[in-house]
Amino acid sequence: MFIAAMIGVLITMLMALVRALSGPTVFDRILAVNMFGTKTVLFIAVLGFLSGRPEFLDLALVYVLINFIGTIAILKFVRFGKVETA
Amino acid sequence: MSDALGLYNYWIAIFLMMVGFYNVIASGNLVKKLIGLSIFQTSVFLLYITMGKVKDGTAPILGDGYDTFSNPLPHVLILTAIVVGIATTAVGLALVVRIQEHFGTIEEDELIAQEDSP
Amino acid sequence: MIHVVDMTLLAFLALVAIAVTRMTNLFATSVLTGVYSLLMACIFTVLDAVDVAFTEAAVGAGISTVLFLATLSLTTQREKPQRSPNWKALCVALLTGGALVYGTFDMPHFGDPQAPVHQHVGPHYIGVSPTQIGVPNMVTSVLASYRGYDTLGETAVIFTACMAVLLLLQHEKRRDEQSTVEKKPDKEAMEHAIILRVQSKFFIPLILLFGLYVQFHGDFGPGGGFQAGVIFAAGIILYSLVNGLDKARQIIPPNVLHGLVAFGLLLYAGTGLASLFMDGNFLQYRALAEEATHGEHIGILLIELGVGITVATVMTSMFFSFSGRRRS
Amino acid sequence: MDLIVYYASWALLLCGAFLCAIGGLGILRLPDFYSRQHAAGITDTLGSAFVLIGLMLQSGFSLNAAKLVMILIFLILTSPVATHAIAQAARQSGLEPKVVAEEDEA
Repeated sequence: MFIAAMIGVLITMLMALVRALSGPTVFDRILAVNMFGTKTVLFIAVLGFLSGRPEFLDLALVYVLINFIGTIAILKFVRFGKVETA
Repeated sequence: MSDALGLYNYWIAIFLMMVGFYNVIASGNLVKKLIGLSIFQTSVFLLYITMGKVKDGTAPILGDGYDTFSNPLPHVLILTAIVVGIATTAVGLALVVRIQEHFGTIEEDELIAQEDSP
Repeated sequence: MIHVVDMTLLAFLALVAIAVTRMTNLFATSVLTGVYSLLMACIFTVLDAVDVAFTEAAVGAGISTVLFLATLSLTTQREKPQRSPNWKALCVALLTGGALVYGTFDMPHFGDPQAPVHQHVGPHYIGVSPTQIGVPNMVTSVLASYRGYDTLGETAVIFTACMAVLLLLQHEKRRDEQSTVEKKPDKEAMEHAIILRVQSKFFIPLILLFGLYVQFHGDFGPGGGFQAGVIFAAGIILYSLVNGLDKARQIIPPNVLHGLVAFGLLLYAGTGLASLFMDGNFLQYRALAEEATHGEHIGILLIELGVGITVATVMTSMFFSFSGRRRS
Repeated sequence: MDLIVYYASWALLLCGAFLCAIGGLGILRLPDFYSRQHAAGITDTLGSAFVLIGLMLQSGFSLNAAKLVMILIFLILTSPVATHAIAQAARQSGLEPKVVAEEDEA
């Protein structure tokens, strides 16, 4: 069962990754990166149960925090750094 | 599975190392060089952590019912190396900012051209 | 199963690395390095290195991305396109890589418990740490106690790097001087993003609280001074992203910040000296209390606190000095 | 009772994984940025919540479950705000949604 969830998460990660790599606009990339970040949170949570030691969920919390801060930083830069959006 | 591909992790580490290395020597942009350098750095981290893994082991934190642990020593080395790595990268980035302010460019060839023709 | 997950993630990692190399848009490249770090952190978790994954996620995806972006906003966003791949460099990289791959054929296989790495100090630490130090997290006990000298050195390196960044970016050309000329009130603050501002009011205290948890729970689970420091710094960075740099500088004046950078390192070294005066060796914490493990506990707590303070303030002041600089 | 909880967590995990995969497909296949946001929304809130609640049922009443609740709260606090901020930034930078079919039919 955890294996099924893990496969789902990995496939989603791959698809988000492809979108992040291919663009085409900057915002697509940011959206995909943000989504990728949430999927890593799920990945860590499921991995803990899959490997039989689910004590390390603190890690997933850090991922949520950092992912959010990263996205906000990128957006701030887009707004004030005069990024070419294409 | 693990026997046939027992060296896979090392190969990926080497591949990443070479990608970083290529970026450092081939790219003319100083920021790109630093990105290459940080890829190189993380590949070394990956190599160390891979070596520390023990089959059927678990994270080196005591708990009920766990008696095989991965080697904590590489973890300690890499843990501090990551933080030191970002600190040194920041120094590099600060230098890049100053170079931009002084020369108006961070492309290597343009910098060399400026140096040659005063 | 874990092997398959490991391999999939490594393949993703290689994909991202190639994409980073091929892109000339430096902004997109910096964004992708964030993904790269998250992936790397996932792999570290798969390989049982939870503490390392903690640090890599916080440092790589958080602080590192922010610093790269800050640099880009001060320099340029596009790399000069190259006509073709640099064949000479490619050849050198391929040759070196080939030699290294040839070298791996003699390496012990992945996860081999008989590998030379697992024969000497590692098992010793695993064996004696629970009774000698009495801290469940072996990474903490090795980091803070057995290899306390190393960690002191690393903290000193971070301190030095912070000094270098401050020296390079602090003087002249600061934004303060410019802002007196063209005073746009809080142009940097995200005034219009109301949802974000309200949410960050809830969220930043949670981040700081979580930072404290990571700091003091580091003996028992993944965490410790390095990770907590970075999380704390991330909270402060979020505040200054949302409310503007000037407001953040009002809350933590640079003088206090720079003082704390030194204080953390001094706390670490001071703990070492204290154990020296209490009939122990330098950084031999067991001298700090009657009972050996109790002394170790006090020592580890103090030096982790020192590390945490230094790392948090170093990261914050680095961020302040990067984003406080005006674009030339 | 245990059996019900077991099957419920089964179902939730599978649903969550399925929703995540759907969202992933959406972000890959949908035509423009604004429509892709819908796909991202599914995975970030509903998909994640299903997977996390499924894991909560698995771990029972314990510290792990509490941590999972925290993760869920954090995700619900951050992810919609981040998506909203991205959309806002895109709108303000002048990115236009792709509108094709309407004009043909009208």
